Amino acid sequence: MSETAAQPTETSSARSTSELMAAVEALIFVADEPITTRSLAEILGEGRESVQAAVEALRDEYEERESGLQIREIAGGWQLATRIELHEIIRQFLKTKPSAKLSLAALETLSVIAYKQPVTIPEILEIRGVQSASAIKTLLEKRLIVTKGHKETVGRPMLYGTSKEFLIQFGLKDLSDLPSIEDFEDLVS
Amino acid sequence: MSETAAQPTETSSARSTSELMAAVEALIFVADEPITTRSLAEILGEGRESVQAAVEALRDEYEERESGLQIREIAGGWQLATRIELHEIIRQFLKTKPSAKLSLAALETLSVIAYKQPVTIPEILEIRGVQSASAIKTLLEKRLIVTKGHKETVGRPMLYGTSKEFLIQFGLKDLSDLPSIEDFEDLVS
Amino acid sequence: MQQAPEHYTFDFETETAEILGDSRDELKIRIGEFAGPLDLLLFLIRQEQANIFDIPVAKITDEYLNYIRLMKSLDIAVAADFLVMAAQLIEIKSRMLLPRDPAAAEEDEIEDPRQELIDRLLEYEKFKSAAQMLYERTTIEQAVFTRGPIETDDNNAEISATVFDLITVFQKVLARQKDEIALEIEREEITLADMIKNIRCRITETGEISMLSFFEEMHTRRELVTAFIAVLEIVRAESVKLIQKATFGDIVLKKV
Repeated sequence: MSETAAQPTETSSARSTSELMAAVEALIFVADEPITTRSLAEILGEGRESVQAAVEALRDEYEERESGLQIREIAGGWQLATRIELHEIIRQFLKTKPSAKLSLAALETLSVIAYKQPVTIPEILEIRGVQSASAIKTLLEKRLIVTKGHKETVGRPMLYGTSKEFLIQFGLKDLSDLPSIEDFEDLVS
Repeated sequence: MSETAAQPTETSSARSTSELMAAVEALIFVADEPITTRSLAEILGEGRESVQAAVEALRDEYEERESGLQIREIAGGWQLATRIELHEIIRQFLKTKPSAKLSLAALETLSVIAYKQPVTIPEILEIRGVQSASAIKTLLEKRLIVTKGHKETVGRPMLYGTSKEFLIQFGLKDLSDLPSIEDFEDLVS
Repeated sequence: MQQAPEHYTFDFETETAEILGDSRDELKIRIGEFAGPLDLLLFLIRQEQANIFDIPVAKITDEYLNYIRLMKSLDIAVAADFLVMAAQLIEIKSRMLLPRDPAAAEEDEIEDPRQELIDRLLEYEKFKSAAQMLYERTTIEQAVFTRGPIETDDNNAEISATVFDLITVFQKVLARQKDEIALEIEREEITLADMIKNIRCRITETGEISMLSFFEEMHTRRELVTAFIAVLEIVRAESVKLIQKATFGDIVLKKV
């Protein structure tokens, strides 16, 4: 996978692959949210392909040396984060508890929104069989969902969809990273 | 490259040197200030010597692979930071960092402008009850608002409205996409 | 995702229903906190170990109604949606009791009165499984940490705003503006009549009032003006006098 990076590739600029990897590593570290290949390429004035190759090589390098950190792809960007296996020691150090879990109602509402977006409140009601107003309020406050304009039907109801924060909090590269809803059918019957 | 890590050293505990290095790396990464060898040893339940050796091995490893980051000793503790040579790239990134992040004052002012546009500074003052000059400056700098000519009243005050950038950052097709207070009536009650 | 059979236990004594997944994490649900009527129905169907495609409507309806009665007896507010479902269940139950129309029997397929409900349950259950998947994902994500703050981060607490923040903040600004207007009205409520009454009481109590300290008690210009007019009014209409003992000295309001 990282062969592309190991070979001196078609870098338009003067940077060597290892220089590019170092620059990319520093930028991913400094950025306070996942940073896209595109942004990296723009800042560095490099081609997107070579940046992509550098990030992937970097990711593999972290993996190979069994670092306590990982470079991962999330919400359409790259992020430096701790390895999952180390969570106990880190939590002990930070003295943090896992943050409050979403209620069952909020999770259900979120799953309907994630799979049916953009979707209106009446449409969510139809699937869940119950009013979801307070769940929606919670999800909006937690920035997991956002409004997506109005639906051009009677009453112009508000449309809802998931946010970038949703991708981050649920560890998704993008929406296509979600398992297909039809996959859950097998579980049902 | 990582021969230092490969040799099994005098670890008192069950962790191998590479495991210790990974744990130390993750802890330095999440800590919000330089973390001392002593703290690291305490958290990990390891001897201070082996922790010191692990941190130093880690530091050398970062150095050898010419990482964009460095483990450095500062204020009696260890810290992960970007390498000095990369400061220009990082400065450039921080300058161009696009962001919809706003202080509460700026957000309040923006909300008044979004919903009351085109609007003058005295009118914003009247609604918010506080001076908004610095908030308006910030919003102009972030290109979230633009001037919309003068109001034809005494003093011909400047009119402000939201920009195209505002629509992009808030994910709106056009201004009619902005939710109205009625849109959230069900949620708020 | 591993499909673990969920074990439902429903203990009326402790008033809790628990769904125990195969994982260490468990979702505890207090009574009345089923995510909705469909969730409750699925729970009852599973409890009966009934086939979702062949729901024993009579039995399930009875249990459903029992559950709602229980909630009510425990003073738990029963959401309207639960009652709507109760009505639908009763309707399906009665339709199933109706003798078949012999004319309709000739047709290939007689519509099962339960079909619509079955479809809804199946559709709902997919999203319920998806919710479970999301729950597992977020649990995993909580084991991953990002870096601590570094120098280049902005120190001021800025929030990454959404449209929802925009409207919520706007609403707060409007509410604050309303509060301020209300406050102004409140200040005006110290009327001239009240002020005169106030002065009269004080004279009766103490015999005299120092004008200087009385005016100093006033918080706003409006109050001050009202107080001044009240004094003039009281002097004009009643048997009180304004006495100034020294030039530029304090003036005292005194009963004659």
